[in-house]
Amino acid sequence: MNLAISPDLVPIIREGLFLGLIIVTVLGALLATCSQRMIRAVLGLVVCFIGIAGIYYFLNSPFVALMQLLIYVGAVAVTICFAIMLADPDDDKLTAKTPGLAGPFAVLLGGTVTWALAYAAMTATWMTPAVKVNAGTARDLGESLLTTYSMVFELVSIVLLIAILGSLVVARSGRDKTEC
Amino acid sequence: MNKANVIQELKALASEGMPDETEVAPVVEPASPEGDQEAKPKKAAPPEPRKNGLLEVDYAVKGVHVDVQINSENVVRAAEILDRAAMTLEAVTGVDWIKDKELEVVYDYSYTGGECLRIVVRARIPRDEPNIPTVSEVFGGANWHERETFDFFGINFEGHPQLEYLLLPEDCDFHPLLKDFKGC
Amino acid sequence: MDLGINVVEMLIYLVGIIAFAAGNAAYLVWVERKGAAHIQRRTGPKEVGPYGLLQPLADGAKLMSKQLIIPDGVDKPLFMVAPLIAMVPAIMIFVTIPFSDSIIARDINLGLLMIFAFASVNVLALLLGGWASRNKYAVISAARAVSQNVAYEIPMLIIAITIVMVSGSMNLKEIVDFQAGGFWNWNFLPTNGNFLGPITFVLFFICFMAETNRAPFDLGEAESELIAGFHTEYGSMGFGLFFMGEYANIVIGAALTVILFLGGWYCPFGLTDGIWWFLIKMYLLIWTVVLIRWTYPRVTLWSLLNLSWKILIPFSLFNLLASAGLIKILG
Amino acid sequence: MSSQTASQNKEHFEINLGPQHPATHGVLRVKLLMDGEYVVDAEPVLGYIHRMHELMGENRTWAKYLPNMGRLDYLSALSYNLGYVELVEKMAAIEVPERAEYIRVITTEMNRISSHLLWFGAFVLDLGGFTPLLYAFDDREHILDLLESVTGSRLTYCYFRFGGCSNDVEDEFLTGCLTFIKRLRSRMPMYHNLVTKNVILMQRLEGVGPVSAEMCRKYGATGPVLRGSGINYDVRKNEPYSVYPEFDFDVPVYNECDSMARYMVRMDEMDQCMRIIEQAIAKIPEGPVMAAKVPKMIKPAAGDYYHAVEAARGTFAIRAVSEGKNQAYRMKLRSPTFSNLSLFQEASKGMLLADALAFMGSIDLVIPEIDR
Amino acid sequence: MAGYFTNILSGTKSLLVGLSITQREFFKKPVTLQYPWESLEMTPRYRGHIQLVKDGETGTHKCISCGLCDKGCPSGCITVKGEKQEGVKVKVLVRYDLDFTKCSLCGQCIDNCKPGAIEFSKEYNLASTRKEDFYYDLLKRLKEQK
Repeated sequence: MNLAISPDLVPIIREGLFLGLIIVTVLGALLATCSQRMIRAVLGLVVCFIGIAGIYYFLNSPFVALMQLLIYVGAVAVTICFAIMLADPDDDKLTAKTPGLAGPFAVLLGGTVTWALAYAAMTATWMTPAVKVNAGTARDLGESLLTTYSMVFELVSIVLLIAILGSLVVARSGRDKTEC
Repeated sequence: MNKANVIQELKALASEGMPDETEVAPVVEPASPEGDQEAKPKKAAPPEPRKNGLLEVDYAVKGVHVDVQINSENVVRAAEILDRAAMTLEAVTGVDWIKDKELEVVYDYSYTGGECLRIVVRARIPRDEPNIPTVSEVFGGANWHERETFDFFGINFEGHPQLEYLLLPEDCDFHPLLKDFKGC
Repeated sequence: MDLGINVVEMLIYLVGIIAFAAGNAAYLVWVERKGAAHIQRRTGPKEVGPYGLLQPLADGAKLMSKQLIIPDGVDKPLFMVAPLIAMVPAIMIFVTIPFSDSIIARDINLGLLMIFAFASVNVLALLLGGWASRNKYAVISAARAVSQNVAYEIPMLIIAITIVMVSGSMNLKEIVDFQAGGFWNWNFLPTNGNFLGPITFVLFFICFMAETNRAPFDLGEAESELIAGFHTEYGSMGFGLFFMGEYANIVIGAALTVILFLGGWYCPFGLTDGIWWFLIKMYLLIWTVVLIRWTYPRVTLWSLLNLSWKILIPFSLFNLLASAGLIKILG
Repeated sequence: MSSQTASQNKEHFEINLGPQHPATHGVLRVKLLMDGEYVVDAEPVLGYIHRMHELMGENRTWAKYLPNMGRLDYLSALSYNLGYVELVEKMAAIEVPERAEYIRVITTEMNRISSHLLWFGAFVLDLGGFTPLLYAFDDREHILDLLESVTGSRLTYCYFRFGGCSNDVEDEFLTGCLTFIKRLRSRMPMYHNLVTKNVILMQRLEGVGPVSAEMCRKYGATGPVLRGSGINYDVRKNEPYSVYPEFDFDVPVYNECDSMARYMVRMDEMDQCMRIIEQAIAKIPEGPVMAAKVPKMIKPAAGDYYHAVEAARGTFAIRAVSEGKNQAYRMKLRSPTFSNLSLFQEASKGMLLADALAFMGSIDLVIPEIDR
Repeated sequence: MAGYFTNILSGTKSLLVGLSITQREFFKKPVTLQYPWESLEMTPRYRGHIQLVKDGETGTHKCISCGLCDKGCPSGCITVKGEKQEGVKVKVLVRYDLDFTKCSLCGQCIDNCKPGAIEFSKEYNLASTRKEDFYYDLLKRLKEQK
C-alpha cells in the first residue's frame, strides 16, 4: 500500500501551506499592532516571526529560516520582553488614548505605503523571480559571505561592534551603583 | 575592660538623682544574699521598693556579679559606660511591681571578651507613666528587646525608631505581662 | 521543497516522537525520584506497580485530573500559551535527531542549527510564563532564567561551531558518520582535530545543563529562594507541560551531546553499531545529570554568569581558534 | 522603619520570605525590599508562633513549667531543660548527684550534635543541595534512638528533674554513644568531601554575610555566630556550669566573620561535643541520679536569679524573679536566636537574595525559640 | 593567571569527589524503615500516653486516687475521681480520664505516683481526625487489656 501523496495534490498542498504561513504572519502582525498590552504585542511579534521563518523555509532558504528563529524569536523577542519588564513595572496602565487625528493619519499613511508597494510590485518587471543563488547551506553561505559579500559582512560587523559598545556605555551610565 | 572602673562609674551614676543624697547612702551589701533581706521583712511590713544603688551580689547564688538600680533617665548613660567597657547587652525586659505601682526595666549586660562579668542594670518607672529612654542608639540589639518589652508591658521607650508590636499581633490592645492583665 | 513523504511514515514518526518525548519525560521523573532516593539511602516510589514503575502513570493521571487553576489577575492568554511554548519546540527538535543510521524523522541539512533555533524558543516560555503569572517570584525567576540561557547559549554555540568546523557539516547524521569507527574517532578526543577535546565535551555538558535549567544551575526555580520560580502559579497540566518540556529538553541535550561528541549510534569498538548504543550513551549522560542534581548545592546567579564569561567562553573561543589552526595545518 | 521611605523608589519592590515560604524553617516572615536581585532592606516579622511562654512561667509552679522548655527550641531541647533545672537548683540550693550531672552533660551534648546535624542538612538544603540533609538525618536518627532509649522522647525532651534526672542510664546507652561517635567520626570526612570542600558551596559561603565582632557585641549575638566572628566565648568555658570544667575541650573560633566561618564553627563543634561525651563516659561515676532531698514544693527565696547556659545556638539565659512562692513572679527567657536574628536587618543590606538566604541559614534559626 | 587554572582544577576535583560519594551511596542499601510494612519496637522507656499498671496479683490497678498525678500535671490533662466505699480504707478509683490532646509527655505524673500505679504505654500509632478520640478512659482501657 502506497500512501505517498499523489503528484496532483502536491501543488495544492504547497499553495495551502504558503497561504497558511502568510495568514499566520499577518495575524501575528495584527496581534502585535492591535494588542493593548505590550507583552502580548511581543507575543504577536513572535508569531509573525515564526510565520516569516516558515515562508523563508518555504522559499528554499532553510538557513535564513532557522536564523530567523534563532535570532528573532530566541533573542530579539526575548530582549524586547526584557526591556518591557524593566521599563514598565506597572503594566496595568494600558496604552494611553491616542489623539483624535492619529487614527485617520495612520490609515492614510498605511494606505499610501500599501498602495506604493502594490504599485511597485505590479508594474515592476521581474526578471528572474526567486533566484536560487545557492543551496542555502552553511557552506555556501559562508563562502558567499567571505567572497562576494565580504565587504558588506565586515561593515555589518563594525555596526554591530559599535552597537555593543554603545549599549555598554549606556548601560554603565544608566545606573550608578557604588557597591556590588 | 576594667571591672573596678566600671563598678565605680555605675556607682556614681546610681547615686545621682537620689532623693536625698546626703541622708541615704546607696545600699552596698556584698555577700549577703539579698533575697533573704527582702523576704524576711515582708511578713512584718509591706516591703519597700528597692532604692537606687549598686549591689555587688554573690554570683554563685544570683548568677550576676553587679546589680545596680539607677534612675530611669540614666539608662542611656549606663549603657554608654558599659559600651565603653566592651560589654554586650544580652536582654532587656521588664518586671511589673504592681504593689509599688511601678514597672522595672531590667538590662542584662555581659562581657564576652574573656573574664566572666554579668551586670544587671535596672530602673523603675511609674506604672501610669511608663516612659524610659531607649538604649537602641547605643546597642542596636536593644531595638528588638525593647520592642518585646513594649509588647509585654506597654513600656514606652522614648526615641525608639520603630516601637511597634514585635511578637504580638499588630492590632492587639493589651500587654500580657502586666499583672492586672486578665486574659483576653 | 520536497513533499514526497510517505504519509504513513510521517504519522509513525509523529506518534513515535510524541510517545518518546512523553514517555521519557514520565520515566525520567521515575528515574530521578528512584535515583535520588537511592542516593539518599531511601527507597523512593515503590507502591504503585513493581519498583513503583507505574508511578509516572499515576502522577500523569493525577496532573491531568486536577483542576486547571488560573489565578486572578494573571494575563490569561499568555498564561495559557506559555506551557505550550515550553513543550512544542521541544517536540519539534526530536524530528531532526538521528537515533541511528535509519531512524530519523527528517534528515535536515541544517539539523544542528535547527536544534539551536528551536531550543532558543524555550526561553520565551519561561519568560512569558513568569511574566504572565503576575507573581514577583516568577518574574525574578524569569529574569534569571533568561540571563542564564542567553549567557550559556554563547559558549554552547561556539563549541558547536567547532564541531561543525571539524566535521565539515551541520547535518547531524554526517556529524555522527564523521565519528564512525571506534571511540578514538569520537569528537570528544582531540584526534579528530577538536583541539581541547575532553574539555570542550565537559564544557558543552555544563552548558547543556545550564540551558535546561538543571541543578546546580536551577536558578529559575530555586525553591529555597523563589518557591518554584516561573511555574509557581501553575498547577495541573500547565505545570505538567513545563515539567515535560524540561525533561524533553534534558533528553535533547543528552542526545545532542552524544551526537556531537560521543559518536552517536556507533559502538566504541566499531562492532555492533545501532540505536542501542545511542540510547546507552544518552541515558548514561542523563544519569550523570541526575547524579549531579542530587550532589551539589545551587550556584548563585553571579557565579553562574562568571562561570560562563570567565571560563566557558574563553575556553571555547580558544578551542575554536586552535581547532581551526589545527585543521588548517593538517589540511 | 526605612521601608516606607525607601519603597518610594520605583525600582524597588517588596517580596516576602515566608511565612509560607520554603526557605524559612518554621514560621518566620521576612519582608525584603529588593532592588532587582539585591536586598535593600530586610525586616523580619516575628510572632507567628508566639505562645507567651513567659506568662505561662508566671502561672505555673516551678515544676510544672519544666515541659515548656522542650517547646522553646525543639532541636536542642535538653540544653534548655538543663538551663532551667540548673536555675531552679541554684535558687532552691539543691545539690545534684555527680552521676546525674554527667548524664546531663552526655545527653545534652548528644542533643547538641543532633541539632547541629539538622542545621547542617537544612543549611545545605537552603543552598539547594538536598542529599546531605538526608545523610545528616541518617546520623541524627541514631542520636534520637539513643536519646529515646533514655528519655523516652525523640524531640521535645523533658528528662531532667530538679535534683537530677528522671531515670538512670544503662551501660548499653553509654556504649551506644561510643559506637555512634565512632560512626560519626567516620562519616565526618564524607561530609567534608561532599559539602565543605565543594567549590560551589565555598563560593556561596566565603565572604557572604560578614558579621563583625563589634556588630555581634552590639546586637548581643552569641553562639556560633559570635565564634565565627573571632570571639572566643562559650558559656561552657567562660562561665562553667554543671561538670563542664572537668572536661578538656576546645572552643572552635574562626576569624573570617562570614557564613563559612559559622559553618566551620558548627562542624568543629560537633567534634568537640564528641570529645566531651567520650570523656564523660570514661569518667562517669556510679551513684544515684536524683538528689536525696528535693523539696516537694519548691519555694525559692525571694529575689532575682539569672542563669545562662550554652545552647546549640548560643547563650540561653533565664532571669527568674521569685517572691518566695511556689511559682515565679517573673520569668524572662533570653533566647539566643532572637538576638542573632536581630542583626539580620543590618547585615543583609546590599546582599544578593541568594546570599541573604545563605546568611539566614548560617545564623541557624529556630523560630519557636525566637517567638517563645 | 596560575591561580585561575589551579582554581579550575581544584574546583573540578572537589566536584568529582562529590559525585563519587553520591554514586557510592547509590549502591548502598536504603536505611529507611518501610513504615506501614515494617515498624519499630519501642524502647522500654518510650513515652506513649499514660495507662494504669495492671497488677499481676490482683489483676487490677494500684491507684489509690490520691490525685497527685492530677495536681502535678502541667497541662491539667488528668482527671482522677475516687469514691469512699464501705469496707475499703482508701478511696476507690471510679474514673481516670486522660485528655491526651493536651499531654506533653513530661512524665511528672509518673514521678509523682507513689504506688506506681501509672506507666507509659508503648503506643505510637495514634492518628485521628477527631480530638474526642484522644480522650481516654484509662479504667476502661485497663479492663480491655488482657
